[in-house]
Amino acid sequence: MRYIPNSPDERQEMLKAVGLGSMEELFDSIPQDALLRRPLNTPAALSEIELLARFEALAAQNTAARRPSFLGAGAYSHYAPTIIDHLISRSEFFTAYTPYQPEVSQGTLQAIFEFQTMVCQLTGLEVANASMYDASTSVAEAVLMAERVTRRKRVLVSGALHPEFLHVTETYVKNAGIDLLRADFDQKSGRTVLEGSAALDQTLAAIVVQSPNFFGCVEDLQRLADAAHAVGALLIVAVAESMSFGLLRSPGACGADIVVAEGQSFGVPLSFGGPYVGLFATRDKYARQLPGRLVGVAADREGRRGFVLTLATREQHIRREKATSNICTNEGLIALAATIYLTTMGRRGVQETATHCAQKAAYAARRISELEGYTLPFSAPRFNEFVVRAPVEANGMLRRLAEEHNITGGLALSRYYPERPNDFLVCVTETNRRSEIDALVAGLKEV
Amino acid sequence: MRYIPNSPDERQEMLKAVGLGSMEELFDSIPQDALLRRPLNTPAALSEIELLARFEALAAQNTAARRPSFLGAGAYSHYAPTIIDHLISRSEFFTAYTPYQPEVSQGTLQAIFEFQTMVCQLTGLEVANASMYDASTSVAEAVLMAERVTRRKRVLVSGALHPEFLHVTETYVKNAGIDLLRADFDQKSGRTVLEGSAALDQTLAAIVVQSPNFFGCVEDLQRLADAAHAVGALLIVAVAESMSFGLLRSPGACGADIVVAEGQSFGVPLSFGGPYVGLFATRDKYARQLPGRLVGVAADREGRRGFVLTLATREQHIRREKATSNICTNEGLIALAATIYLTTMGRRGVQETATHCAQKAAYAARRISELEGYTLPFSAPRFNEFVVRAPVEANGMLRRLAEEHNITGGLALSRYYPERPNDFLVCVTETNRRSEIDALVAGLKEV
Amino acid sequence: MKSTPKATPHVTQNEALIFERSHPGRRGYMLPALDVDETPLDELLPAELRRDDDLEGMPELSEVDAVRHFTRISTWNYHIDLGMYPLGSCTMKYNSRLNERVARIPGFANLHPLAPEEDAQGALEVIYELQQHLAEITGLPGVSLQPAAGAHGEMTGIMMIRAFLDARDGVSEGNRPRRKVMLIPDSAHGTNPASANLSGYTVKTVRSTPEGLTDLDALRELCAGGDVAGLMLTNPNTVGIFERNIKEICRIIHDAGGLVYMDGANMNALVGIARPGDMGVDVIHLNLHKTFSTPHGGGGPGSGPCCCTKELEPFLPVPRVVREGELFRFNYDEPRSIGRVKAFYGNFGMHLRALAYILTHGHDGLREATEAAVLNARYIAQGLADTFDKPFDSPPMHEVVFTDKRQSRKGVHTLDIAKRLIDYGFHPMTIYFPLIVQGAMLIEPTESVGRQELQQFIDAMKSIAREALEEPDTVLNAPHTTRIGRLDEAAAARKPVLRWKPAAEASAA
Amino acid sequence: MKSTPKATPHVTQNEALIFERSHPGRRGYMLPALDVDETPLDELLPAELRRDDDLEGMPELSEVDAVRHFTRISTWNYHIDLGMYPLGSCTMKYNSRLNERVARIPGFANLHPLAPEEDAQGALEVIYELQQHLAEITGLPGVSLQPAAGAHGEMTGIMMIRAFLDARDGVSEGNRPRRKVMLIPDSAHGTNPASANLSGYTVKTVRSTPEGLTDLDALRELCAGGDVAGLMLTNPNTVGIFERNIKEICRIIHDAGGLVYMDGANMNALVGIARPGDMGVDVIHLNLHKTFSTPHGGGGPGSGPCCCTKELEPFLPVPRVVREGELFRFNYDEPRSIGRVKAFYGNFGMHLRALAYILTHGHDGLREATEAAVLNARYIAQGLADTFDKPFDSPPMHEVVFTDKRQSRKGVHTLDIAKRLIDYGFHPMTIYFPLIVQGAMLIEPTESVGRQELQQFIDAMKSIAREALEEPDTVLNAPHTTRIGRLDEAAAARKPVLRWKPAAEASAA
Ligand SMILES: Cc1ncc(COP(=O)(O)O)c(C=O)c1O
Ligand SMILES: Cc1ncc(COP(=O)(O)O)c(C=O)c1O
Repeated sequence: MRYIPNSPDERQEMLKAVGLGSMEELFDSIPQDALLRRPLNTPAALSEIELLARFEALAAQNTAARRPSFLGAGAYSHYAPTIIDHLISRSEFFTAYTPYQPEVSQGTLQAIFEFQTMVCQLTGLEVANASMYDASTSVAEAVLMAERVTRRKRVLVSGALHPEFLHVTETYVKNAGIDLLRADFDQKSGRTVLEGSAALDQTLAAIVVQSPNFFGCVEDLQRLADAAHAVGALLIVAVAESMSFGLLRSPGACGADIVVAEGQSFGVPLSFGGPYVGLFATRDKYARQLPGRLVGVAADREGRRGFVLTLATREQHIRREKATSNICTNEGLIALAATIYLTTMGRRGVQETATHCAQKAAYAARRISELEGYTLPFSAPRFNEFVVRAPVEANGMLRRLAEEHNITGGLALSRYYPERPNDFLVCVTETNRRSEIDALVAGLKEV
Repeated sequence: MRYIPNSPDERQEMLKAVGLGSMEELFDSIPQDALLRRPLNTPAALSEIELLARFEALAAQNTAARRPSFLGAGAYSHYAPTIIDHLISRSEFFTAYTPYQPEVSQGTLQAIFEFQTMVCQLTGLEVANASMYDASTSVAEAVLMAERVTRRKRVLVSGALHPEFLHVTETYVKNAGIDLLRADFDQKSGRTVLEGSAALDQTLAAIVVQSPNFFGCVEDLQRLADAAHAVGALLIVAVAESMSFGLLRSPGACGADIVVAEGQSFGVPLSFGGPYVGLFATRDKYARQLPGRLVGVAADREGRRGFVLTLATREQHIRREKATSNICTNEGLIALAATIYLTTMGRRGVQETATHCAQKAAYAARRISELEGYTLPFSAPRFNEFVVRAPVEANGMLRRLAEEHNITGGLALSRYYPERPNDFLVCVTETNRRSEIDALVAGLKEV
Repeated sequence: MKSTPKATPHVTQNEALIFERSHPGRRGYMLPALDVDETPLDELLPAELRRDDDLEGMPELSEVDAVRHFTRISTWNYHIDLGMYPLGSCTMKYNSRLNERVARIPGFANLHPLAPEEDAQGALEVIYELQQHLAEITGLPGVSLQPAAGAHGEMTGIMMIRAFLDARDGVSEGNRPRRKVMLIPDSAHGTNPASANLSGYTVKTVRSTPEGLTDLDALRELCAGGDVAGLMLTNPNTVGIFERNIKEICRIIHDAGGLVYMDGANMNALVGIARPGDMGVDVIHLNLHKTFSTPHGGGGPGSGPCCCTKELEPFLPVPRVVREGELFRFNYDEPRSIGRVKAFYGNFGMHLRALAYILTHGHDGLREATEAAVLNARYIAQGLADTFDKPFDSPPMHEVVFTDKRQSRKGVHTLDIAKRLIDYGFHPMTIYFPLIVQGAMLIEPTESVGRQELQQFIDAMKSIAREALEEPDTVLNAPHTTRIGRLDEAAAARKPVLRWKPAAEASAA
Repeated sequence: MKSTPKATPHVTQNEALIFERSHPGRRGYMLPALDVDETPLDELLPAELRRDDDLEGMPELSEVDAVRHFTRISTWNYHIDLGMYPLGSCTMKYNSRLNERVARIPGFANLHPLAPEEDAQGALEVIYELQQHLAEITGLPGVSLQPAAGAHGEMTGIMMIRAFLDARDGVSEGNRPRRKVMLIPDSAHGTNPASANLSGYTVKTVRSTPEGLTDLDALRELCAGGDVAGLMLTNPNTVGIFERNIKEICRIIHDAGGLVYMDGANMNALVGIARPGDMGVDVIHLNLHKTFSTPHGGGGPGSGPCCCTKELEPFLPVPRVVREGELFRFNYDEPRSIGRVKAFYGNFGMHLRALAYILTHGHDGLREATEAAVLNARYIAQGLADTFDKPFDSPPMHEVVFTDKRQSRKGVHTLDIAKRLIDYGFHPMTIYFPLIVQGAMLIEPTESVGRQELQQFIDAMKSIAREALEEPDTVLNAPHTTRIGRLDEAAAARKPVLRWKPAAEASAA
């Protein structure tokens, strides 16, 4: 096998050196009746030429990857500057382990410290961790954290939270004795409504809301924060489309206590759903309740600045079952990609990109709403996603759009909301050229 | 401009710091009437998104790049292990300059030293330089070198030398007072014939022959070497398809005095003809007549081994017009790619690949020769290229093959030999699957 | 300050934070001109919903600044391509470039997770095929690729056990499990108890024998209570020894009504040799980022698939990828499933790499890699046996644990030895894990190291042992060859600085 | 041997030659199984034509070995991404990753040079468009992209001059040129005389004035002989000063019946500001690997296009890329062409990168880069003026020359200063070039360096000047921070070892 340095002969010599007569003897401690006495039934080895041909053929079947697309809903097609992939492909970064040995891991550590800082800047909060698996698991961890902070067991979740974030949270908290209560969304505005919710009382640990929410509507976070704080609960804000940080008032500035977000928007390929990266930030006073890793400043004996993993006493390898979370391996390289994205685009580029997204989405929304039979059911301000109500069943309509016009027009909401057969969610980013939007509009008119 | 670090404001401050009032003043030493007083008439700046779209669109027009192909004739489609591009893309290698400062260039220097060694091993010669532009210019430089070594002015060139190598050599020597004489090739065997050549006398500097020659025929180098040496001339052997080194007796072992070769076969992309890399080797006794750079072993004060550019007194920056060549920038990174190729494939892989090429070519030749109306005009042993004589005019036939069967079937020899309208050159490598060869055969039958 | 020959203002060795490098007005990006009719900003979004801090503090830099910054700091990392990275339990094997290339094929990289199934058949086939191979390798037919890392897989697996037991036994009041106890050996990785806790289990510790194995008597005793939901076992365990009583262990747990979870972090010692499913294990997670060489990326991404018995299969997370004739599709209709553990379908980019690993190795190569890894560990075990204290006699599998017992008499501890190893050009081994071994040095060479470098490692360790005797200060003050020396981690934790702040703010704080 | 804190057996700092790392039986490749009927070897090729040395000595290694080897040695290089690389004349500017990506698009990378023209239209358009832009930038309408580097472009240009003059004036007996003399300033790069020589010209040197400019009187005198074929001029010249008499110079040469060749290595000081064609230059080469940032690759590949006047255009190498309506094609039918200078069409991969550079910058950006480059050089010139001897008063363009005059009094020379700069994290400047300046230090920052790093460079140089006074040994023994110290180049040249040999052979030799 070409990845194994020692040749068969060398291995024989080494076997002899350790006093063994055969490879089988290496496994003498495994009871005979536990050994697999046949070759694995997996394919024979492929050469590079064959392997690439195989995967190219598989990739070619992913026809959706080659079409103009207006899919969002938690995964966004943004432009990634070329240098990101070049830099994360430096083996110094991608083949290193978690930086347990700071003297030989300063590159990773400094980059994570920069990542933590940028997450604070974007979210408007004070402290951020060194990454979570993704937004969905971050929401779940935020709920668990709210329970640790408040020692309360009831959590009110917006009905306009991404359905998959909700499902994941349900799984996580099922056995933790936490009750998830549902807050409705307003059928006109598309925003979460708390008014009259029986859940708003002193036993509430947190309110969880997404903004822009699953329907693309920007929530009134200030009002939600006030409502939460009024009963001593935390406000957890989830952000699926992190590019919105470039234009929208930060959740921290609106009073959020925990902000979680999906970092995929920042230069990370769609890659059929992962790997992405969860951003997780909170207020300083809750720092010791954070799940996951933290990098902090340290000094060596000569006073030189360096960075280390710190506050490890929260973590599983020290606190074991009492840890703030079980997370160990997180999404380091993706966090690095996001850090490079945010560096390259920078203060101006993130804002400009966000504005382009919003402008293009506004244009698309306007053009679609002018079409006979199409309406936009929700009135709240939006960033770059919006729901469209078609005159026909959306699923079949989108299929025809794909087949006849070679456009993926959006996501039929019936996937998650069977009661909304004609609605679909459209997302527009800076990568959608006007000609694509116009083609979408023309296609919608025809199908 | 996003590649320029200093912001416009910083530049203004710097201008002030150096005592200037405007950018224009930087160019005060240029006479007014020599200044360009308008913007350049080149396009406005493109963003990454736009630039990539532009080049992708251009690339899409290169339809030949997406077809199974049997083109060779100086550029070969071999498999390049993935690690090559990864390693040469390390900025440590590709953004470094010529290693003038050895203390901070040992990576480049050691790799070139390894390259020189491998070129010696492949060619069977004693010393090799640190790369030439390509094979064609290497042939020309070899002829100039033969003149320096022998102080003779007449050179006999095989008629089966790659025509473009010949044209380049003609250009180079035109003003150097060297006469190029032509040796015919045998119409039956396809090999170079010297018998009866009036040129073979004591005024001859060198014989230049290619093997496998332009028609794919393996030359009898030993005989040619004897003939050259008998009159005190050098034998210069050019190798266009370096993969043949893996199977054919080395030119050095056959008596060649200078071997030049095209290194493109060793993991270098076709890239429409360049950059490639010229290999250039000779006997120790001629080392000081070599054109180009040489890397040698050196030691520091503590006796540690290092590598340096050496024998620089041959070179233009010291010897100026008396230098062995004017070459300065060569093909360092491509030489590195070849070195990594030869390391990864290694002793066994180069031989195995060469054998696969020869076997597949033999299969293709046999299958084609069995076709009604197709013949193989040359009888000499071959490596992986061979001439086919079609029953019809080759150019039009190949065009139809491309359009109707989506195969580039080879090179019509009429491009260089108008007197051979029906002949075309077919090249087969390890990357041509049997199914492609069979499709070629089927296509030839039909068109 | 006295100028030393080693110039301290070395620019590439003192790269500042990206924020400190920022200058207003620099830019590293360009967008295409906006090609739609512009909506006035206030119409787009009311001012009170818009950011008003202008993202102050975010970097402003040119592309060149960015490239130099990250390139420079990258050179301060050790990495697999540089040399041996013998972190025990972490399985730092070669990360193939071919796999990286596969993951970047546009047809995968540009594929949206919510694309219609019929337009993403290639991706679904990748998931399906990888599931098949992992089932064959583990001997456990039910597979989900959804978990994002090992700990996530553990959580998933334990939730499945919980769901299974709840379904079988019912639940106590307040959704408490009938069987409250999850048994975990004292040698286990910290993620194990943390994951068990997430499912509402109480952790009880199983002690190890002096041989380094699970104590069967202790196990039986703990099981006698009748409230055991299961056991989380690592095998080979975290000291690198195969639990040779594995079948008996499984029997004890099963007889007590519990299920056996295996932490598959060390599966690289077994691939092609033995299968957990054949030993009685009910559910396992694999670390694709260990056994199947997907890169660690300085702390992720990982991927932690769960494999389980037929019996547990209905409890796997949804959606599951199934095959119907020639078509692949997602199946959400699994009423007993624990639900989703992650949006979409897991870290698909890692699935691609792991599948490429399996196909590149072939069945022979997979076994060959296991053999080579174990042989390498054995070679080190033997090479260092005379020099360092080896707490367990049994020959190790893929990793071997030593201690600092002999060296600590001279005041040189595991930490010092690890730091000194850096000066010899090696990444340190895992230290102080597992917790049951005092001063543990857990060494896992993997199959990706040749004999010569193994020998250099052994020689380096011996040389350090000699230094510990003859010139302990050299070891105690190591490393000497890095940009910075040992950092004061205690001080860092006492007064944590977890983010950069502008100079003014920072000094005010 | 005494063990020093800095462990000498550091494995990544002592990587052996690849041949020394080789072990029989290791392999780093796999080919697909041969899928055709095998021909017996002897039928394929008679034994006497086959290799019989089994390629002995060639490496046998695994893929991991190869990756580690080249990764390790790579870390011993300085490179642009690490920091400032102020090699004068070499124009080490940022090499955009975007351009690398463009060059790797499969439709370009997999395109065979002999593909039918109609199936390679995209590539032809790239060549055509780049020709157009280079013509506009230089003000010289005839362009060939065939030359592979600067020196190759020089040779091409001089051959064109020769062909033009031969056509105009006829040739002397034995194909000798009627006009024998090529004038070259004493400050010129060594490639200039070497290239002139290749065309059969005799080189006569034009001396420079104390101001650093071409001496017009000397020029007139040399021209008076009547045998001048032309002048090869670098402008800005190699001391970084614009030849402000350029028009007069061209007039003198033209009046004498000769042509003016411009070495365009320093064209990065003029792009968007002034055009050689507007000054009277007849033919120029450009270094795409300098002015247009195609990477140097540790010594190439480069690309050295030739641009010329309408008059000289018929003499350009064939084939030329021309446009006919919507189609691009190669034109071979240029009877007065000097012929081919390279197989195929030049270093096409570099053409792609250069075109990407031009399109990414846009016309504004091209000018901006020129301004920024000149400003940076001016900033250094000013910053170091008090510390180092500056032999010419004129404000420099894109690069500035200093000398070691002041430091050499203390025994510290240019070489020492250059080596010491390494310890400060910078690549040394170009040293001892041009030859006319004793102890020359030619500094070219390019536009790719920010103010802060420029200042650090200035500070480092000042610090070294201080060290030269106060602790000269520190400078004389520099560098102190590299793997190896200064190498004995004289000894290396006396007994050259130019290839590795197996130990047995090497010791026998
Ligand atoms: C034995 C063991 N179990 C579990 C884990 C956790 O895996 P992950 O880091 O992928 O969450 C690790 C990894 O460090 C481990 O070594
Ligand atoms: C002034 C000058 N002329 C000519 C050249 C030669 O160019 P190349 O190295 O591309 O052949 C150089 C490059 O070193 C140069 O600096």
